[in-house]
Amino acid sequence: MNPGMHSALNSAVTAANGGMAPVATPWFFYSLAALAVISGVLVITRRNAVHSALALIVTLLSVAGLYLMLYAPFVAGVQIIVYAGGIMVLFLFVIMLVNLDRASKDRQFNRIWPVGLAAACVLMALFVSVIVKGKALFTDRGMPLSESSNTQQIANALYGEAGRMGQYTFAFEIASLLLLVAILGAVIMTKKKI
Amino acid sequence: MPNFIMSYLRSTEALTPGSAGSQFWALIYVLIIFAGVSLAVICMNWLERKALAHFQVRLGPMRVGPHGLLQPIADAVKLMLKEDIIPTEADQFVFWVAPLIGLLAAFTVYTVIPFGPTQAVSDMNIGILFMLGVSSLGVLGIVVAGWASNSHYPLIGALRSSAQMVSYEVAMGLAVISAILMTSLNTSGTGTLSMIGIVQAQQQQGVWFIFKFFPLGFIAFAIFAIAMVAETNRAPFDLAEAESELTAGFHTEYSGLRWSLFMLAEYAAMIAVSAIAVTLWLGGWMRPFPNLLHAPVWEFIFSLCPGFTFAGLAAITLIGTARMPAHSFFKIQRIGLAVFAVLLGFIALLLLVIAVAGRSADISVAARFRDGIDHVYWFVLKVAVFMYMFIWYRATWPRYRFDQLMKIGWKVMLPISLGVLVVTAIVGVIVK
Amino acid sequence: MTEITALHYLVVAAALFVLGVIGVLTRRNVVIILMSIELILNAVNLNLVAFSRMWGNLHGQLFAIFIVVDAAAEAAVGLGILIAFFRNKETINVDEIDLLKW
Amino acid sequence: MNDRAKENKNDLSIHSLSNLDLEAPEKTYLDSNELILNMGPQHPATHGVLRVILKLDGEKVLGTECVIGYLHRGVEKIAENRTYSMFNPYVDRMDYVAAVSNGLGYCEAVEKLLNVEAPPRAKYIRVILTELNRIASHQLWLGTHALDIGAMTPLFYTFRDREEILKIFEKYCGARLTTHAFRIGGCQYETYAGFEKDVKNFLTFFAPKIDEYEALLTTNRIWLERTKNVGVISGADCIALGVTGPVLRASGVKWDLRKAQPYAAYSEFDFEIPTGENGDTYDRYMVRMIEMWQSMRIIEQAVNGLPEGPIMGKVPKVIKPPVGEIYHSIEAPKGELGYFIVSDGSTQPYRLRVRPPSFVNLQALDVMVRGMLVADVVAVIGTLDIVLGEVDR
Repeated sequence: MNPGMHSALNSAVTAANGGMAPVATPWFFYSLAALAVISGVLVITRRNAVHSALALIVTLLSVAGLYLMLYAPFVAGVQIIVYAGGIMVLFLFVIMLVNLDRASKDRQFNRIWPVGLAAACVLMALFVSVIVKGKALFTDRGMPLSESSNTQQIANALYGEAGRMGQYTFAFEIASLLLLVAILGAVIMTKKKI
Repeated sequence: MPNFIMSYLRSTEALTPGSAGSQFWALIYVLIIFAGVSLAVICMNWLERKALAHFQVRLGPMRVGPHGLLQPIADAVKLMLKEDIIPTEADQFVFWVAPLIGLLAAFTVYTVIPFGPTQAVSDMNIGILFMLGVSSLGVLGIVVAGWASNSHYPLIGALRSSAQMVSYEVAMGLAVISAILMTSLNTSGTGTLSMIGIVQAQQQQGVWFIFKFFPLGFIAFAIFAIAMVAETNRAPFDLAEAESELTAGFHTEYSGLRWSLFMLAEYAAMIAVSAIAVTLWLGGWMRPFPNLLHAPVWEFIFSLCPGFTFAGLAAITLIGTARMPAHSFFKIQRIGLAVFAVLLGFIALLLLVIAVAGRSADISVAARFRDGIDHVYWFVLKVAVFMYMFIWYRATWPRYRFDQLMKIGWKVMLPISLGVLVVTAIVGVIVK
Repeated sequence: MTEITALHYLVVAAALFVLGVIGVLTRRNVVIILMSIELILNAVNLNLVAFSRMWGNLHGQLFAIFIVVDAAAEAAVGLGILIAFFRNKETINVDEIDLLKW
Repeated sequence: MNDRAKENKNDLSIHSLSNLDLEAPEKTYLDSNELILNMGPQHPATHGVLRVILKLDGEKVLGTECVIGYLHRGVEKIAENRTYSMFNPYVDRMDYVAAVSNGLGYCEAVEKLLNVEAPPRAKYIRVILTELNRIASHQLWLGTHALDIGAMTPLFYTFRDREEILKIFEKYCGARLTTHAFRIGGCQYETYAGFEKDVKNFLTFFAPKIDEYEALLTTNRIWLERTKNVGVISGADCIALGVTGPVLRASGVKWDLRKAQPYAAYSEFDFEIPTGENGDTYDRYMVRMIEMWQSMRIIEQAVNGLPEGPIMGKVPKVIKPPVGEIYHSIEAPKGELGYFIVSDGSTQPYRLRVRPPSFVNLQALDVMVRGMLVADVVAVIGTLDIVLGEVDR
């Protein structure tokens, strides 16, 4: 360890706290967005549920990349751990449990699919009109977020800081209750004999 | 030289290339790490076979090169040339893509592993979260491989290993959180998730987290050390590829290059989780006692360690050369081993020269270079200890049964890690 | 190339949302419908995080985290119901799940 | 065999070979998602070419079916076409890891039929070699059993030490594995110079090695968890199934033919018969480990008291036993090894039937593994200590 280490360390800490130029470029955004949308299309069109799940994983990871571009690294990390690492494994597990070759040979779309598609098209028209008409609304309004203290800020909002309750502490506890109920529900639902 | 190369080198701030925004150097680091990890996997392969053989009173590979030194290369060539069989009933695309998922997950985590304060691709703000998340993606590769093989043994292996990895991730994550909690025990009260920040926190607090609040840090470390063996599907938790039960588990149907990708991913994941353990509890790149023995003379003595390590290896190799049987059959092997010894000796000499040169001029390039070598050396040394432990476990212990494994994961490790987390928090508040 | 603003993210999110809605409304396989719901939730999350960036505060990101929690709960319960259902009816097609009892 | 198989005798498909209700997997169903898993004949843990059809619920074993015969060579039929002496080497090929025991059983059976007796020195040599062979067989069992449960290292340790025994065999009769050490009426070879010293050296060499094995396994937590209460079988069940050997003794039945019906020179030695209590895999492991110690005790006594004298009894040049039948059984390492010989007065047996311990013990597999997990099947196959050469003959 060199003697200059401590000073170098302090400077590293200060540099990390200050803002720094993002490496991401528009090109990065477009490729991630394209990946997300294309694999989103694959999710809803594949015959085989495992292929759909793999496509969904790609979507989730590219959305995580988009979060990183939006200076939300913690949300990106949560997205990778909870979605890609947790929920998708659960999905794959269930697909294997109910693995029916029949399901992939069956008719894939329900009988009222034209109605559903039409409804979705109406929804899309709504979105398009909102985006086209309200273009001017969606420009940056506030201070740019600091990427490096993102986790601390989220922690402060969730758990409170300096002895005060955070704005979201109560919601956080309710969320834990929700998870508990979900765990119980899932166990009761799947267990053959309790 | 162009500015985009030199600006990073000239910058006085100690930053990783990713944090400094130098894409060129980030890419160089990525390549170096990729090559280094591949080389480490090759070395690990050789070491595992030799060490396991010596545990088991046999010699291990002896024919390909002196003491089987070239065996991993021969194996790699064999595996690449081998026919790559895809079963007819398999899901072709998924079968093809599964090893790549595992490999991708195993190698992506290396972007945030700090081999030194600046020797990392990037210092991510969510480093440890990113590492846990990405390494947990490896399970997808295994599940999907087992499913795509469309065969019973791989399917059972895949289900076993996914259940195992998901359950041990919980205990692992809680152990990691208790280490992260320790990073916040400073004056400002803010912790960090950044891998480099965690090591620096240990530096500031003057103690490796394994010794912090003894035995709390040690228990958390032990839980992580157990969970990481389960996480990488190694003995005694190698149920996913339990040879005597499931022939080869999830990769039963794989062969050739694709199989070797699984092996590469497994070993890369082993190194990665060991690196997490080293970073979180064993002071990362720090040498022993940086705050007690910080006199320049100690600096110098410790900076000689890498050189002397290589010198020792060279000496062992020379002894091996001398002890080769005097038969003409061994002539080529003897020459090869001698060349290897000379190579090691040359590296040792180079490292010693750098160490000595770094001493005389404090802020020179040599000093920077010497520090870099020191950091990487101590980090790799600590990781190597873990790698050896992996081999040792494999030689010593029988395999757990699936229900026992689950019982340990959920009923023993999880409560203990939760308890350690709570007690660490309480002690942290009291101490503060 | 132009700079990426919140609008760009909204377009991506809208596309993902519509894809999810199409999946929910047209597919028969319950597993894929659940995945489509995840797509919808992701689109919403992307919107929230984009707005969080736009306004320069963290509320959007916090909401996104809560939605991830919700998605986890939804997936667990949804897949639990699916397994319970599959055990009884041996089908995972929604249009065969049209009785309120079995 | 079920009805379908009876209709079509040539149908060798999985359905015809099995008593299990194999129709079930046709309707995959979560409550009864039975999975038929074919373990073997090419499987690392089936000790040869055993095929076990497992009916699984997830990983839980609902039933098993052993398919044997992949190594069938018709040993019993061959016996009908060979003279008594000519058939002697064939028995070595049955339980090839305990060839000496096989030879001993056969020679003693024919001797009984001929009504001759081997001289005392021959009997002592037989005891020494048989007990050495018992140790070798138990070593091989330990190595493979531990390997099945996932401990690699004991395999290499046991093979290293087994080598010493095989060296003694090689020096004695020129063969290491299929020794053909004994002849009808005694032994063909006198002991070589230094035989006693070699055997004594082996005893002193081997005692610490057993401790080495035990240090790796006996108190190992994982080993205990993997073997305690795994593959439990009661003494009554053992007797009902005809299970013998260490498996029977581990279930608490003190039955060893060396004590119950002493043959060779066993009545002259002092040794204990270890028994277990629970009849689980761990007890069988302990019983075999103690048996190795007891074998060493017997060998020590036999070597120290090796009498002088001839090694061959009075046997006619052409062996033509009188008309009659005989059943003679010995305690082979794996259990009761019996030979039933019917003589029609000619030079060849009219009928020869072997009661192989492995074959009978294998029947206990289903009883032991029902309700256990797949990993336990592997452990139980290991603990039964079967040799497929003997099961299939």
